[in-house]
Amino acid sequence: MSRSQYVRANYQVNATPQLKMLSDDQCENVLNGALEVLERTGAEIHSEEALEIFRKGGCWVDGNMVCFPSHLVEWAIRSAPSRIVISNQKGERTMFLEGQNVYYGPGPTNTYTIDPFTGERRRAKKSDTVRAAKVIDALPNISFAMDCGTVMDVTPTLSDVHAFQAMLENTNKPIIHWGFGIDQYQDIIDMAAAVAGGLEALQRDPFILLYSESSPPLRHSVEAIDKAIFAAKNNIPIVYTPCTFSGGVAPATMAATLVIAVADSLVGLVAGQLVRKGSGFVMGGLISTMDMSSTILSYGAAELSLLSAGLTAVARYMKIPMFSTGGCSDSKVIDTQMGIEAAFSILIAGLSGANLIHDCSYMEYGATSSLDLMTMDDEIIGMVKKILGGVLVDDEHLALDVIDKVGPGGHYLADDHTMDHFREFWAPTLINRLRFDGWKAEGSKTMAQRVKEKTQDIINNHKPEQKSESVLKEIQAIVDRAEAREANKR
Amino acid sequence: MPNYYEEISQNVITGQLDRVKQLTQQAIGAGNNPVEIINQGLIPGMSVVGARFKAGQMYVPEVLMSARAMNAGMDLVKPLILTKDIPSAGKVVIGTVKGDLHDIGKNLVGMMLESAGFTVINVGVDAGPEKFLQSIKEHQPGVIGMSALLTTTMLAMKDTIELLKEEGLRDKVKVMIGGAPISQDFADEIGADGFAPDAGSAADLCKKLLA
Amino acid sequence: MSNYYEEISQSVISGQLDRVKQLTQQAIDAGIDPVEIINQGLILGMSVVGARFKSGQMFVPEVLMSARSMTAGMDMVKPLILSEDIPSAGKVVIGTVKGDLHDIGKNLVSMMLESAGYTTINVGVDAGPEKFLQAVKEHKPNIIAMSALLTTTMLSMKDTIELLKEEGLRDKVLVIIGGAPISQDFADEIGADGFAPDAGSATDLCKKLLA
Amino acid sequence: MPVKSNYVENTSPMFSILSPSQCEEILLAAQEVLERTGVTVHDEEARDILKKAGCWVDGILVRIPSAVVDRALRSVPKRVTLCNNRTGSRDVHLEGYNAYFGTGSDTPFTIDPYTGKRQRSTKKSVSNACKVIDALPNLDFVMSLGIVQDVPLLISDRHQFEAQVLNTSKPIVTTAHDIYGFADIIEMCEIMAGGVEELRRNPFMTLYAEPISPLQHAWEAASKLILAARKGLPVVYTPCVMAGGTVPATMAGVLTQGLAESLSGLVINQSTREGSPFIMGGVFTIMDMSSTIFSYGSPEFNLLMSSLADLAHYLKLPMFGTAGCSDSNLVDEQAGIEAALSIAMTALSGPNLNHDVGYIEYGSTSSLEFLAINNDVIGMARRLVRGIKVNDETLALDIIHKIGPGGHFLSEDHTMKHFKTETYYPSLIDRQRYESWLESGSKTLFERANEKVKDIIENYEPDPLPKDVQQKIRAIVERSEQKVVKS
Repeated sequence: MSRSQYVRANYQVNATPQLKMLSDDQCENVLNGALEVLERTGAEIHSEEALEIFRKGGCWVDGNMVCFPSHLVEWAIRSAPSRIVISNQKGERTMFLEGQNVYYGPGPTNTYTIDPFTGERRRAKKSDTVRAAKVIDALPNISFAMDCGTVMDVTPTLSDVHAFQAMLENTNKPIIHWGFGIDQYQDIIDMAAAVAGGLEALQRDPFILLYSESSPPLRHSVEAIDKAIFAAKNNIPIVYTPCTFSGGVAPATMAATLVIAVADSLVGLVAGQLVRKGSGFVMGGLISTMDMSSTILSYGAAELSLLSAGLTAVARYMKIPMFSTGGCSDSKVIDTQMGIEAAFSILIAGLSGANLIHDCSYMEYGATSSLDLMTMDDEIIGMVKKILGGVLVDDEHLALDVIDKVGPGGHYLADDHTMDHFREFWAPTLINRLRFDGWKAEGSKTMAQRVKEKTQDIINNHKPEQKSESVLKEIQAIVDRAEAREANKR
Repeated sequence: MPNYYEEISQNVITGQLDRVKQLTQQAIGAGNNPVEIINQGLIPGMSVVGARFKAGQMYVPEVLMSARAMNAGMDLVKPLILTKDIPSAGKVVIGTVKGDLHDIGKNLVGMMLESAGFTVINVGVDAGPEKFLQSIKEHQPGVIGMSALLTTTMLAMKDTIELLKEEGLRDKVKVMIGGAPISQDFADEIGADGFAPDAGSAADLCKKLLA
Repeated sequence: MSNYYEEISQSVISGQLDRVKQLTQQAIDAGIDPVEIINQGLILGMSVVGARFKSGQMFVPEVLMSARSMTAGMDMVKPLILSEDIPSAGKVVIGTVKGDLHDIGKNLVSMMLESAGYTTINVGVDAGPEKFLQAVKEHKPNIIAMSALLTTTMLSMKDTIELLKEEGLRDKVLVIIGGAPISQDFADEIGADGFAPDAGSATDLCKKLLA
Repeated sequence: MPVKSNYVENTSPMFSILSPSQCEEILLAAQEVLERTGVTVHDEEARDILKKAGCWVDGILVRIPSAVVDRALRSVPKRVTLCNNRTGSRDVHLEGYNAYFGTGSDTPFTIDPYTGKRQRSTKKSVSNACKVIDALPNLDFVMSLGIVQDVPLLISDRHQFEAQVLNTSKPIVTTAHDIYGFADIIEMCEIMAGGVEELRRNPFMTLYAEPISPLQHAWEAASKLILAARKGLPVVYTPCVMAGGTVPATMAGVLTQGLAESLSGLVINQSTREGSPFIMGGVFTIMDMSSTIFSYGSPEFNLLMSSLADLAHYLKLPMFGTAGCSDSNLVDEQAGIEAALSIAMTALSGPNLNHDVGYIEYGSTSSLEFLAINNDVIGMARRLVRGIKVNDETLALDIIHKIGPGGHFLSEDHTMKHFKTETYYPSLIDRQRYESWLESGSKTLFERANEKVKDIIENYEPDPLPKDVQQKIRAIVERSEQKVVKS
């Protein structure tokens, strides 16, 4: 048969669906806006060390105010790597933060968590992070770990360190982790190095990304900017993520919200690149709208998806890996709203091609984490991955001979071609396609009930691969060291 | 002596037509009783398939592959035995009712019934009451199965039942119905013996009706 | 004589700053009692706004537009009356605690309080216990309100309360707290007088505490 | 303000599944199917028309030369407008990437909003559904959302249509049992429009017909295509195909055969009367190989429907799409997930007339709560598709400079001016703070939707149809009833 496109000229294939929120010209325009803001308006920097670095790098520093010449920012964009490869804790290179590769995971530092067994909304304990890490480890579409809630039953200033320990002990997936300050960051890097087999091994095949959040608009606390500097010094990649919401800390227009988010990210980028040219930087952006009725920062709004996809377009334009948001909700219970908001944001974030998509566990506008939601998101991500796979068009898949063989009025069920290809259909595990009677016979369960059963089953039965006793001891020693230090401070 | 039954059964389950044919031939050649080849090899394999499908462990195309493999084995064995000795779970006439050209649901039921060991007579689409009547007279089935996809054509089911009554055949045959607009209360309304919401449960229903 | 109060009140509700200024000027020129202009015009309009915001009929930027209009009117009227006659629902010192640069939640509360007729003294971000203490001594507020967005900085709220106790001022002033990680049980734990989950309810909380 | 040159702007997100080359290849493949394999046509008149048009007819099998398909594609109008059925206002423009949303039609069951029970749909349930559709701002057109089953079945289509026009003024996509039902419904429409020509000029109704896969046109379907063409009224022709069952299991094979079915319908329609308005349809999905259902929620369904939209744009045909539906047996998280995915994908791809909003249980049951919920999802998707405006006003560099580091934008005029249009405010989706949500009764989205639906049913009054028109429509329904009684 000579119909094949392989002998045809000028044949262009969409290997995957194409989504582009902004044109290249629009991306350039937004970037130029951010450069103008940095050069003219500047940013407020609260760290002496950072001020000194910026001054030496050629910025105009006036008290806390720093204005950034555009050429310097552009230099920093060029000097940052366009790709960062993250390994799992066994040193296998699993996440390629480059191009449009997409990886999903949960989110950090919620005030509350929903107990997956009692349904109670309460403060998180260290045991909750243990549970979270197990669920993360078991779910196939969750690619990296975050802590899923601030641990409150340990020394308050070490909840970051304890959460990290809990994750190391219960999952081997890569971890994106936050810390209160530089001391804790040192603890975290030391623990990670213990797992990796030394700092250099960790630097070559990092399985952690450090996480730092500035306070938009254009304000960078000591903690935020010092973390960016610290990460660069230690040659560990960092996610620098301003939390920008339109109407509140940015103008109400989407384009201006992007300008603020890009400008604030670039401040972190410049700091890191001035410390170590080429240090790994992932542009962040929790970016959404402020609900003008309740004043929450919405995690379910269409604007979260819109802005995140827009920001991702700009990051791609700059060729900087992107940390985006999806799988989250404003709903306070697992209900239809949660399904809608999670699915909507997972789909658009996936189509946008952001490299890391976090917050697949956030409910109640981020105040509360839910492992059930993460389990549900895992299923949604499966569906979305199928969509991201697009439609294959070639002779085998066009199947003209099969169509001719079956002809009008036949069926394809028992055909070899069907047998060869029907497994390309996505196979649901929590989505239910039973007929009404069958579904009734199985107890008329809602998806939330099926999700709950699965989450509980994972927590009760999943056994993550354990690290060696010696590594676990080393980790414990670092936690003990941190405890002693904090006790001294008090 | 190799355990042909076990192997035949396994290959029916995995739907390997050529292998089933080969093994059945070998079993015949080795002098195994043809009825036993069916009862201990082909059919047990297929009943595993049925159970797995029900449990969601196998999918329709796989079931049909298994059925194809089983039938290929049957075709080799059948000529060797008397017709009355060929095991059958029962005889079912199926068809899509008058005015309706929808085929797939009915065909799927047909294939599922065959896989479960029933002998199926398929009267096709657009089948009026007379066609069903004629088929009953000719084949003396235990069950007739009628399918309809349209709300307008589902009324034709009642006509068939009425005709069977007129002809005094209603108590000689069980009537089951199915299709998208059909429900249990409609089945009750027109006096059918059963309603099957899908192809898998149609086989169960037949078994129950003929028990 | 036109009904200035009604019109001023309406223009406050719709957030028309220029119109409020114009009407207030006309009312002053017409010899209307300035205190009445405030009580029956400006504040009345603003209380409608507060109610509508609460029921979801008005949005934050609209509330702030109204507040701006009201303040513009107030600025014109205030010079004409003795400061003790200026109606105030109460005085509130407000700030984000030490180590925390998050501004917006606190500012929003402050604006909402002002819209509701409170006098607010904003001590800004990164405010340690001493800063609150000094503001309490200087302004003698009815309430101090502390905000924190980080789980680490929220601990500093307790320090402020402790300092007030040491200075013997704890029973002279009410303490309310709020911010993303704050909850009622945390408020109870550190001995605050109240917790407000959002800007709208902060106003209600102040009213309740001062009632 | 600087003047820009060579500036390319995405005024909405750019989205496609298939490249133009892939669209062309699928079109060519579909033409090959029609030319080689052909379709069966179970209507003699249609076969005569096709023969005259240059097709090869052999018994009921008709093979269609590519040139005949090309001719039909050239003669069919690229745009169809649908109007308000009371005012004639031209509201729905089926052209380009405009995406409108509406309900689906004949579900055997519906969930009663008062008892929560799944029951057979009735004239009352259809009337209530139409009221709810009429009241929801993001729904643009109506399908009945239920088969009327408490009247004589043979003429239930007339009752169904009556229930619709009495309760909504939005454009209607109507089903009918056969051309006799169609003729009665068209007569009702002509009365409402005030004449045959008026209805043709400002149509507020389109007929619905579907072939039977694979590659068969039943008498009902073919005769409807012919009748619509003769009447000059738009017709939706929509193959419902399931991968692995009635079409090959591969997505490209589904698109090829499904398109071939649509194009053969187009040829029947255009060969009857060139230039007749025709809306290409298609519910393309998989057969779930475990339960054998026709899936309304699978990711393949979304992929296929968006691909079909790409094909429709490539062919410049108005398209009838599908979204806002679910395989779930109740309105739960799964229903939300499936509706969100299909509505977002549909809004991004831009098929024009998108039906089946409100379907649960793989299209067997309708839920008014789900409909009200999807009203919000459509709002979200529409916001997304409006994209991000980038210009000096929206970049707002001066405002950013004015506020500077650490400030906020809440009380800026710029915020006041833009926040409502830049942001979509949903009606049922909840964004209250936790404490306020607790205070207001800790309700789930479904519970809020149920309250809203009941409120609409009890308190909403659709624009009334003039009394005399009502009576004339009633008379047609009664006339058909008498005919049935006689036969």
